[in-house]
Amino acid sequence: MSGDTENLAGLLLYFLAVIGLVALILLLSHLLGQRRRDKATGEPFESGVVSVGDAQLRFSAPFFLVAIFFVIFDLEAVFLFAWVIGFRESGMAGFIEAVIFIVILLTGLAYLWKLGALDWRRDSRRLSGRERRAADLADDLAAPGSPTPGLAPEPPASTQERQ
Amino acid sequence: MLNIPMEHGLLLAALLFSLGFIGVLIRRNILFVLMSLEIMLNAAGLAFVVAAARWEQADGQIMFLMVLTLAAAEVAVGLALLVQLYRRYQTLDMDVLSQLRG
Amino acid sequence: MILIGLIAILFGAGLLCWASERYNPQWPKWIALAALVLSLVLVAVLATASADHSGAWLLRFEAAWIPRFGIGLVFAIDGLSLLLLALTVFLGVIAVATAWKEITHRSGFFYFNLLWTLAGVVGIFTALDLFLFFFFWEVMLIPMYFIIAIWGHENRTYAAIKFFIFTQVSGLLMLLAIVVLAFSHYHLTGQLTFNYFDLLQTPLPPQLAYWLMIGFFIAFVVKLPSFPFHTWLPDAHTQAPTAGSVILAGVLLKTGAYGLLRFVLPLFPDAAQQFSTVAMTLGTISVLYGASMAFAQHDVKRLVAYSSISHMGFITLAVFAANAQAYQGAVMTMLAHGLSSAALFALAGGLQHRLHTRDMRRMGGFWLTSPRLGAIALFFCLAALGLPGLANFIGEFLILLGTFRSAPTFAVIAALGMIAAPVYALLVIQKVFHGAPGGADTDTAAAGSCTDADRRELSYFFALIAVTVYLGFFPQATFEWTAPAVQVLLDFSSGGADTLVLGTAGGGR
Amino acid sequence: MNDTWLDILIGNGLVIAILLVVLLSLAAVLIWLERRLLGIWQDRLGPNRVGPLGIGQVLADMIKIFTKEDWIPPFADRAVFILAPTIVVITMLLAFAVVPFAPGIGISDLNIGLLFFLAMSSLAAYSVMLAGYSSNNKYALIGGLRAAAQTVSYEVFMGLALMGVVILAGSFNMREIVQAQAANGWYIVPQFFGFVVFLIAGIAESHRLPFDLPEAEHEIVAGFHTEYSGMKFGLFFIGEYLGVILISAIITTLFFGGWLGPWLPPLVWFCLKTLVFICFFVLLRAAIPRPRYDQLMSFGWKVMLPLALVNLMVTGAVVLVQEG
Amino acid sequence: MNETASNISAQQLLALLPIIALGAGAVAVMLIAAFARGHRSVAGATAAVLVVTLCTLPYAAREVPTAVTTLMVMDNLALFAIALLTVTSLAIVLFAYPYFQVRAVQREEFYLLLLFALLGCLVLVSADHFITLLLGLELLGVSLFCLAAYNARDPVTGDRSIEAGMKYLVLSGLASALLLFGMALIYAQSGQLHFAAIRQPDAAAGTVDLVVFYGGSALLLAGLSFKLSLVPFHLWTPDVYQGAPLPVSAVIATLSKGAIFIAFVRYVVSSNSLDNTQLFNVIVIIAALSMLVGNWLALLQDNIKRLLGYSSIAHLGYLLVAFLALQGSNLALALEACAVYLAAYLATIAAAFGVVAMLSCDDAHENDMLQDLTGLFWRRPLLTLAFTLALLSLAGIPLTVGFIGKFYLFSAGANAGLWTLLGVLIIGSGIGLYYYLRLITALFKPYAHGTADTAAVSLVPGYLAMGLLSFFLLVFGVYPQPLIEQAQAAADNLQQRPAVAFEPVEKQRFKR
Repeated sequence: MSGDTENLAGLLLYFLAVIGLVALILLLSHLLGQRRRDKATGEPFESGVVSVGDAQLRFSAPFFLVAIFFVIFDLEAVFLFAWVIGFRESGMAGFIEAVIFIVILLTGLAYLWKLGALDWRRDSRRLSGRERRAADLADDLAAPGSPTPGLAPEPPASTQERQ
Repeated sequence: MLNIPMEHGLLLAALLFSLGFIGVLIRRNILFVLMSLEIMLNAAGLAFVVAAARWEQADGQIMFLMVLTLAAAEVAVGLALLVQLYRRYQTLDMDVLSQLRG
Repeated sequence: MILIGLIAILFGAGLLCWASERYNPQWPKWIALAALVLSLVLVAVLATASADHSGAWLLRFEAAWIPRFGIGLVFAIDGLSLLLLALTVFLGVIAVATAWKEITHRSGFFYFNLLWTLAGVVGIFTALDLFLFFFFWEVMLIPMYFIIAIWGHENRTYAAIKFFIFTQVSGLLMLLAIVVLAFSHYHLTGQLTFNYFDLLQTPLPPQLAYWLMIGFFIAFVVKLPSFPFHTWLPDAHTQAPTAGSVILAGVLLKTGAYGLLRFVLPLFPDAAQQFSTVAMTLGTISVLYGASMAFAQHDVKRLVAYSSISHMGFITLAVFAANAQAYQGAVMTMLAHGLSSAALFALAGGLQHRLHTRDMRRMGGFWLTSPRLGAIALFFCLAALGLPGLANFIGEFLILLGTFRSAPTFAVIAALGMIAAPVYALLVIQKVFHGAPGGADTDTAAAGSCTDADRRELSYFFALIAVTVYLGFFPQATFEWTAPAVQVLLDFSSGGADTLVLGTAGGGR
Repeated sequence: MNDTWLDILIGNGLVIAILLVVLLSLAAVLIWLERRLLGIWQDRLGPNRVGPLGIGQVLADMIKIFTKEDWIPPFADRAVFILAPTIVVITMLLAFAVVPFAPGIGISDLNIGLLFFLAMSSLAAYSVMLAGYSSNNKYALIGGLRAAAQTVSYEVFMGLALMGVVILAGSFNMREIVQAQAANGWYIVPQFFGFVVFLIAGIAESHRLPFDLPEAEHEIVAGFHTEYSGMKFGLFFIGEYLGVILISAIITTLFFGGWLGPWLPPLVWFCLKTLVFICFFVLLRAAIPRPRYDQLMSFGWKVMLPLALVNLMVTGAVVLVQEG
Repeated sequence: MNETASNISAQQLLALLPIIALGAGAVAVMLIAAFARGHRSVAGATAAVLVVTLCTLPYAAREVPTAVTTLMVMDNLALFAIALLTVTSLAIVLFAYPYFQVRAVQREEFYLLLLFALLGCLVLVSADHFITLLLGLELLGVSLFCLAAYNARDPVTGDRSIEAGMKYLVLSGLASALLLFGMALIYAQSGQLHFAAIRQPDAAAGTVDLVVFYGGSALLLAGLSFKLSLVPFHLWTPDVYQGAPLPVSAVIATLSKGAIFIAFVRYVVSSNSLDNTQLFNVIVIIAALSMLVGNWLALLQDNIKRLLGYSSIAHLGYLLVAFLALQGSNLALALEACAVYLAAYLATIAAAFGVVAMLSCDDAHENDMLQDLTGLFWRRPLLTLAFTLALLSLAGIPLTVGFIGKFYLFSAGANAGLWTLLGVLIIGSGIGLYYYLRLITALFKPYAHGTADTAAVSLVPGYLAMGLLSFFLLVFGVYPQPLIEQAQAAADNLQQRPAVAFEPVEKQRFKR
């Protein structure tokens, strides 16, 4: 009990100290920093080119896919964490169950891999027709709305990320 | 653990749950509806953890893991649909979901 | 076994009709006719085989069907069933005859439906397991629905759906009653059964019996139909094709009357007794209401339909009068009304076929162009209004006689209906066959082109006439058939003191 | 009761103060150290003008960065813009709370220490994400997204890679893990693959070269901190170096026996081992070129993740067999 | 719990065989979808997996009843439901094949998701614990809202599909949240997650706050009612049914309803929840409302999918009649009624959706409006007959299995004395008749164009499914004894539930 409390209290104290420190650093720099107002100060930096359009880009599909994969696989990890800490208690049965669990996950990963959902760069010259279909599918899974008749045409999916 | 009475925990969970519920009902933006849903689910998870603490069992915590998983799965699919929806209608307002009626 | 054969023939022939249409559209009607004639022969065989009237039940067949609920394939017939079977099959032949030329469109499916309806009715008249009975009760609905909905007239969908819903909902009430009856029996005796013969002995609490009786009563009275539940009938009859009307009026209505006699009275004698005033009131209202509504119709078929309601009112009256004369009268009325209304509908169908209208205001003077039809119409109108010497008279007279003995007031009021009958019956003759061609509306050009009855029509009308006359002059044969059944009924009703049974052979039982 | 709280305050306060000062100084010194080491390895001098061996450069940098304009772009989301760089520093510093520097020396002895570390390091993803988002600049957004995607991808198996250690030690508690190594030997031997995966994940987590794609100058200027300047930029910088120190410390703790070692005091052993890994990180920067972004991501999902899972299964099997 | 969890015997594994087979099969199909992609191969593999699952049933049947840890129980009820759901899925796979053949969406994943949904169902029907209940529910639910949005990329039906998916997602999530919070409250009061351990609380014991406990039960009920789309929690149903692709509507109407209902039954029977009068009365009201409102709203529909959706609401209301009879001495009959009615309902509604799906195989449009059916009999007699049979079965007319189901409802209801509900049932059936007949009438109307439809693809698998279902409808309608025997076995088994080793509330301090 007291050990717990002590640990938590120490943590709390540390937390407060860290926040205070960071705040102090920011405050110091705010006080010490110079103030200037030049013609181009208020413009976004785009390598010296005059900024065009909105900065709220439509981001490319794989980012979204990664987000989903993260959510899914991180939860998988959570279950494995639970197994790992009880590893000795759960014994052989637990191990077998975990192996089944992992194998299913690996199968899922293989499925995604094969479908091209894990590929960020797609070189269509390298793909056979069948692979390309699979790749398109992966795109569909994540980035809906590619050309659909009757709807506004898509801007080409952010090319600068696929260089 | 610091001993907090279960009722307080449940009350907090109920409060969160109601907040989420109200959010689901009155929000027009689908993103916020999904977020409200998450709040509800997590409130349920909190209630489980609180209850598990009362009975000093791990069952409630296992349940919480399941709730987390569920929430993650929901949010994954929900966001996918959300993106679809946005590409189609350029808005996230609930009212675009009103083509089906009869 | 022969009963199952009867049903199987009709079901099988129905499927055959449907299947054969692909090869030749003429085949279905021949198949249907052959099947019905075969059935008629079977019924005749049945009748001769058991002509000695020994015992109430002439034939009985039992086999397990759904043992879980004690449901069996229980078929049995007594004299009452046999007569109704004969009527059914006979009118089936007539229906095929009326449809012979009228139905050209999708005839295979039509005869399929016709035969299945008849099979269902045969099932109703022979099934003595309550579940099985209900099964057939519903089975006949669907094909009848199709007959009305596909081959009917202008407003057929509405009429068909109305017919179906009325019958089905009331049927569900009956199903509920059946189930409750069976489970009450189960709780009282520990044996779960739907067998009619077992259930007869259920000692029900009076309150429960009363409610169950109501459940059965409503289902049968809707089918009959009696006053508050009658509204489907004019629509259904009017919109149905001729053969459909013939079957509806001649056979289907009788299933309601049969149900009252077979189930309501024996299963719940005391409750029925208790309920008799209400029932007889409804019957009397039906008699008068049907007659007066018939008088107000312009549509021939509607008129006949309302007259049916009136006649069926007599049957309700008779069933709850609870004495031998009334029962015998009821059976006779069932037969007679089956024949005469079938004939009248066939006539109306014939007229519509020729004139493409059923509106009496647009008819008139047909006696000139088609005297034979006129004569036939006159005959059946007279039969319907109860001319002595014809079957209807015997039936209604006995009913009034019987009713008078147990409930004079109702008898007196209902007798007024017999006075009203000539008015509407003769109105038909007058409006359609007499007067100027074209009636009140002069735009009908149909009268001139109207042809008289052809050989086909004449043959089936003569058959109907013959049977009507036979029953009118020799009712005793009928009474002898029904006597054992009537005796059974009287045994059940508490008013069994009156044991005067018209009939000799069964009387001594 | 009062006594207890006071004790805690004093006892912890001292450790906390020392730790914070050391860490921040170390981060600052690392900037100099890295440049010197890079210089040496690349056969050039590096910073050598200010003070002996150029060590004064640290101070000069600090003065410079503190006196820079504390500029917040007018088009930025102000609150988030300020918040973003603090997150990375705070989370990295907090993660040190569970590091067992030596017996009796450490902020907190949590029984979920490892999980706490993982939680803190994933929270750091918010920092780059929010920085990219709030800057309202195209480069920043792309950089932020890349950083977030990279962090979360490597996050997944970073935790999994450590689970082999947990199986062996049977605890999430860092101290217990170190003590278990005292009995069974360093886990670098049985958990070599876990170590490799964790090392790579650690580099990716802290966006160090060669995995610094989020801020790859040649493509997207400076990525998520394109619009940052002054001390807020400095915070990102500190955060990155704190990350390097943290990962090194964790590697030391989990795979190399933490404070264990003969002759020298435990704390010294710990610091030495950690320093070796810090130097290793710098060496990596000098030695390995930067991959393409898609290579980075594919590598994570297709190689590292299965490897981590297989490692886990094999570890489990071996442990089960060994223990009967 | 660890102790019991780690001791899974061979007997338990054998009992779980159907679930294991299906799970392994689903993974295999996933691999096929990845490595040997193709509509035919994936659909074929899916069908094979379903058949294999069916084949494992006899082996599992030898081991019943078996409690597999405290989480699941395999008894005859579970096996009955598994057989039912698997056969239904098989039919759906068969008629989904031509449906997707003509559509420009990726097809393979449908089968995959279907298998996962079915796996969820299988877990549900054998769930004996809140954790498995949740697991099954969510495996099912997540698959379903992916499925509902399955046509999202289809240019024709995409809008509808995505809307359906989104709505289903939100409302299913809401339902799950309610359910979970309810479970949490029950757990907070009882300390138990195992169904049989959650008996009605003893107020005298003092540890239980009854308000919280019944609040939890009510939330649980509300959540399940959402999932079963019972009035007043039905609002999502018609939209989702209409918007989802036809085979998916069929999945929602059959698999999800059936499995959740069985799970609900098991929970209620195990925990004796119906002994509580208030709860009982609330369910009575829900049942009555579902029957009336479902049927009434179905009257107004011109879209067949919506109509069937409302109809399914009404049918679930009917089912609740049998459900409410699950008390005391009526238990056996009521369970039987549940099983039989469920079987009838599943086969029937699957057949109905199947016909509409097969009508929608000529182009990407779904021919789901009433006018699309006009005069169908003269164009596609066989399909029309199957549809008519299905509609008659829905209406509960003899010669179809629907009638047997209705008869069972009457028996169970009458035996338990639920007179009011039976009255409502009759009224509801009466209203229901109207729209079924309206459909049937439309089917048989004379058709002006008089030409046969041309499906763009082979409908053979679809006809196979229709044949299978029609056979079921007709044969069990005329000779229901085999079905009844299975249902009886299912009912018997649940009554004599195997003794499960669940600990009473035990102060096992967990490791921190």
